[in-house]
Amino acid sequence: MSYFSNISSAITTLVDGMKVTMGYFVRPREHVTLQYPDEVWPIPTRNIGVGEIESYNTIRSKLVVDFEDCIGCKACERACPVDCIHIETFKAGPDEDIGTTKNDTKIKLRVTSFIIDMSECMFCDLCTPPCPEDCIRMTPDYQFISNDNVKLAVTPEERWRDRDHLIYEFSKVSPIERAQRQADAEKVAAAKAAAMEAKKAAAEKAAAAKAEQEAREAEKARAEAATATDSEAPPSPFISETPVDSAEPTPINIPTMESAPEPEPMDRIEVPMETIKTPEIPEVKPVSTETTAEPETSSEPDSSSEPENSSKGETENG
Amino acid sequence: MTEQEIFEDLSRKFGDKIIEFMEEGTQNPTVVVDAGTLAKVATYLKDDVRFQFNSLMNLAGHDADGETDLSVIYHLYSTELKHYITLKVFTSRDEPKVASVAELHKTANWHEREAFDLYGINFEGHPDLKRILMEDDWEGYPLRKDYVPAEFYRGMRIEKVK
Amino acid sequence: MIQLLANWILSFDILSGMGISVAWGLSLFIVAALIFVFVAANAIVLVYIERKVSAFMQVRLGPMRVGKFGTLQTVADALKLLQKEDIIPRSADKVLFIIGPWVILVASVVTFAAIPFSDTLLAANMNIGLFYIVSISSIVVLGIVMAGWASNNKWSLYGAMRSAAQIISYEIPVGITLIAVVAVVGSLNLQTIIQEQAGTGNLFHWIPIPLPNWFIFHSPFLFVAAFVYLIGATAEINRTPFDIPESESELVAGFMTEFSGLRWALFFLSEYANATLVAFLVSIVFLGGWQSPFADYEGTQIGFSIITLVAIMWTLFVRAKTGRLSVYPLGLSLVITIAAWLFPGFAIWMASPGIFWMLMKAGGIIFMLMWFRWTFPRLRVDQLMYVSWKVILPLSLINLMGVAIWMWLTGEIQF
Amino acid sequence: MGRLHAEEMVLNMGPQHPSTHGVLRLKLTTDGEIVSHIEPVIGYLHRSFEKHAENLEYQMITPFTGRCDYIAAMGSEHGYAMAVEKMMGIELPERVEYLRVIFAELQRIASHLVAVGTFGLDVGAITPFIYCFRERELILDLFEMASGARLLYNYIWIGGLAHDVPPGFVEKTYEFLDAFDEHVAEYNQILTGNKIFVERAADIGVMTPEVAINYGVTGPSLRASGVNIDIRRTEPYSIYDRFDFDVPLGQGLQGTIGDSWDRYYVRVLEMGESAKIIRQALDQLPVEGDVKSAIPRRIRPPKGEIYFRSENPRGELGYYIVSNGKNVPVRLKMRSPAFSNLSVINEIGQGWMISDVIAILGSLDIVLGEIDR
Repeated sequence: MSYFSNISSAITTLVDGMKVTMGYFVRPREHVTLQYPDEVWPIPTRNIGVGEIESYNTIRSKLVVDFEDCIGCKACERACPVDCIHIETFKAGPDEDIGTTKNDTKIKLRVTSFIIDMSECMFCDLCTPPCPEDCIRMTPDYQFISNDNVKLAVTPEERWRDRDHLIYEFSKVSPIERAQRQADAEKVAAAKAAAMEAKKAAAEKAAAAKAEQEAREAEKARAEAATATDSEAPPSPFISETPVDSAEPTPINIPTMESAPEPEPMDRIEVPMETIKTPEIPEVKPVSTETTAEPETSSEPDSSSEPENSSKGETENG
Repeated sequence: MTEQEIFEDLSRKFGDKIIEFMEEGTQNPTVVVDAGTLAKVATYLKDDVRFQFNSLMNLAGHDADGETDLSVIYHLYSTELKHYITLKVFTSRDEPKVASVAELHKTANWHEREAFDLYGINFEGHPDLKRILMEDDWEGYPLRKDYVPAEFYRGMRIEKVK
Repeated sequence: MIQLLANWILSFDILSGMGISVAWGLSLFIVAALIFVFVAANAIVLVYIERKVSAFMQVRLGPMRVGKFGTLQTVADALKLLQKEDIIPRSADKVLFIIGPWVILVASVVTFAAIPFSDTLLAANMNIGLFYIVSISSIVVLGIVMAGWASNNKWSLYGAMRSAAQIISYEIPVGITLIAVVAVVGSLNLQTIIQEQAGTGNLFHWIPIPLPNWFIFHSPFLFVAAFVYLIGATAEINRTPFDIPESESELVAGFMTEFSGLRWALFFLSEYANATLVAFLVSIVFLGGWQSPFADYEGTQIGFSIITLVAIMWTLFVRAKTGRLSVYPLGLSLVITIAAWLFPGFAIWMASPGIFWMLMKAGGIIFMLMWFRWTFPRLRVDQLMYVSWKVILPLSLINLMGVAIWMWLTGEIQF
Repeated sequence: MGRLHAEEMVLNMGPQHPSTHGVLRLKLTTDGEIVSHIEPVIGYLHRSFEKHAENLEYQMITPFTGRCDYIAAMGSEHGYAMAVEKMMGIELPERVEYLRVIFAELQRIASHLVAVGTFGLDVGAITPFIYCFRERELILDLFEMASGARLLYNYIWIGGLAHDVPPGFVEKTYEFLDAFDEHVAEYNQILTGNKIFVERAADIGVMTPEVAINYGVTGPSLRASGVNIDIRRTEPYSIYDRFDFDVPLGQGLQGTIGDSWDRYYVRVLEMGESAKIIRQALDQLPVEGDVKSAIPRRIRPPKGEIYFRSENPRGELGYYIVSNGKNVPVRLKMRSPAFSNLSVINEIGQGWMISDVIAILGSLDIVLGEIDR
């Protein structure tokens, strides 16, 4: 008997199912397909209560910075869980006026490089709330389409070629000025080191190391006081490269900067690798705030990283 | 049954193999058990009609600082009596050995493999103790605090952990 | 048709010198080429239709990019497939791997030789047409087993084995169901079977509803037999819900797993050729083939009026209830009805037999197959066997006996 | 003549296979169509979440939790946030609690829709899958409206929410719920009652309550075996004690209690219960309240440890967190439900056919992201 009830239930339930599909078949098209380039998804509006910026009420997509308002506090860099923001700042000279933000905050640091690597960004939106100037934000631009003929990575040297168009440099500082500031910072650092050496030689004591340590710490504290605009900010690991204004401040060579060519627009600026490379970090901070701008991940594969890469390639092949 | 009562009962039964009762600094009151006795304790807790801890919710390896002993934490739950107990065992870093409860709680099979995989803790009596998440020929135990990843794995460069 | 073509070729002065055998061979070749072109074009059209049907059933749009409404999509796909690299796995059995798809394709294309598209349009008017089709189409399983075995892939082997078991199991009920029809006609000639179904008669002989004299309305047994045949044939051509040999979610792609490019396209071609064959066979055997459903032009007018009335009522009813029914089918039937009333010539054309009706009926059956495919889950292999041996086979045997008794009751045969 | 001997064949299902729901590999030992042993091989999607978590500050871990169970990111975030909040003793504003429950339950519906749809897909029914995804898109629209993201939200933060919901959210949710019930009836019509589907799912892979508990199976798969354990009910966290909802249990309507069909149907019923909870939460949702007011400035849980479990769509999602008082956890273990749920596959899948193993796997509703972490 269950044999026949099975057959009858099979027929009825199957017909039931066929009714549903036929219902959809003859229904006026309430389709769900989106003809993407012709139609686009209506971007939902949402007000998250940050500032008056109209474009903010959007979905979370491409991360941009209003660079004019950036004070170089690196709060976003520290907040980023995947380290996709790389900022390089130099302390402005005493008579240098970089300008003010829209909130009338005086900018004290010259941001020579502000790189957002959208190929690493995971769109978590954790970097935007800490920004004291509301200048880093996520825009609704979700189409990361490059019109350039993007080459695919075929060799280790070209490993990062294919995502070049996803690395955005926001700083409009010209490479010449950047190199200049780098050189100045190095000069200061060298002078400092020389002073240290001299000091050390003068001291000629076993406690020399201790003294150096103390000096370093003192510098760091001072630098921190100067750089830290956010009271919450832990000391930045970039202190060592910041020109420390101790007894003899080295003014930035402004004339050189003026004679520099017009800064390029917001495209990638071809910068020699040496300038982007971060000096060694003096001490290890809580790991999350570690922001080593890894040359091979964050920047173009140029001459300086080539030997390393090629050797790597050999190792891989071998 | 409260955790305190369970601890007292266990102490009566197993004597000094039950090392201590931790209530401070944890949201789940924990009984620290000797590593060798753990399987017996777990069996007792499961079979005794007053406890009936038939469900092992979680099994986690733990390395506090990279120097002191490794530990394994067992979160037990009774689906019948709806009460909890947390067991903890310590085992030496150089030769981590804990008795397996994989036969008792089948779910522990994979969890112990995971703890072995990530902490290198040997679960004695485990039917099939091998790596589960990492590759079979991976070197080192990644979740140990003193773990330093190798430079290469089969010719592939290992990205440094941030 | 080959004879006609040969005579036609010889009727030209220039060609008349070639002799009857050469003309015969030439026309044979032309007909074969025509059938192959039909099969290939048919596959391309059907794939497009299937994609659209499935899309509409799944609240999607389907292909929309290539050509207007994506009409050229399948052409583009076919071109892409032809260009693809021809991969033969290193450890495959090369000979069988190459032969397999062709065996399947040939077996499914050759059957079309016996299909009468209209009263004149058929390649070979065989007196054993039905038998020929059934026997040739079962060669397909040989190709499938070849392909599955040659791939040297466990999934392919599973697919081939399942397919062999399935096709052989379903041959039996399908054959017996067809015998029931043959018992009514007394001939295996497909043209004879179709001609038997001309005219109008009562539903099931006694119920006074005027319907065409098709075998599906011949008796309750043949009515059931039509569905039994449809189910069995669905299984025989490996379509959902009986697509276990290539069941995508289980066996990756079954016996087709290792095939790519042109060889894979051959499988695809033969799959749709088989579906079309089944549709033709159902319409020939049960739905009167190229016969028109309407007896004369008045019949056309009245028939379409009734259909339109029903469509209007149904559409109004459903729209009132849910507000979700397209009005396009209603509009189409309305237009045809008005045309049938206004232009008697149109009505007469509708009432006359021809290839149009054959294709319409086959199209309806193919739509049915698509409808099945996009609604049902897949059976398990043992359940498939259960359906075959325990449900379909007894049913087809009962049908065979029932038809015999029915014919005795209605006086079609006397002892 | 050598003797013709038969032997068992080892079949590698995966890591690339249409029905393993990701990069799972099953080593099937088969005797013809019958599977005599199943050995799951996992780890292909291992992204060292736990190692990452030991190096990230607490608030930075939230987006990673969502990436573990990417089908139900809100659930993972909710569980993690609650665990840290419990460690820190944070009291949440009412509005936050209600919104969290709404989002968690919406996520449960979305996740079950995927489960139901893909289960249909596994047994060969393609169309219901598309219908389910159509529904899910509507839920994702709601999520996008609130958080700005469709899949990985980072919306439930420790101590609150990333943003308040935009105006119109409540109305849109009601709209969705009204349409939803009708669509569930449609799924039942096309799939649940379908004879072929019932034949494929009922009586297949029966999991007894003892086996389920012993293997640590949780969530709908456990409840399908008739064990009435739903952490929302047995141990109400957040504000689940304020809502009136049923815990659907497997009843063996088409076969045995604890078969694949039950596991499927419990999910279908649970969607309705979740809709019920959302309705109640929306009715009671406080209008006023700052969703960010309780977010701590520094997230440094006191020294100690916690095991906190919550009811994810797939089952019991536990977080074992050890803190030493700093802003980075010492240890964070995610007890992912699908990890334990998958481990039972050999026990219940042995002796069935290959097709059934796929059905059983589909009925367990695994997400490889959280199995491998």
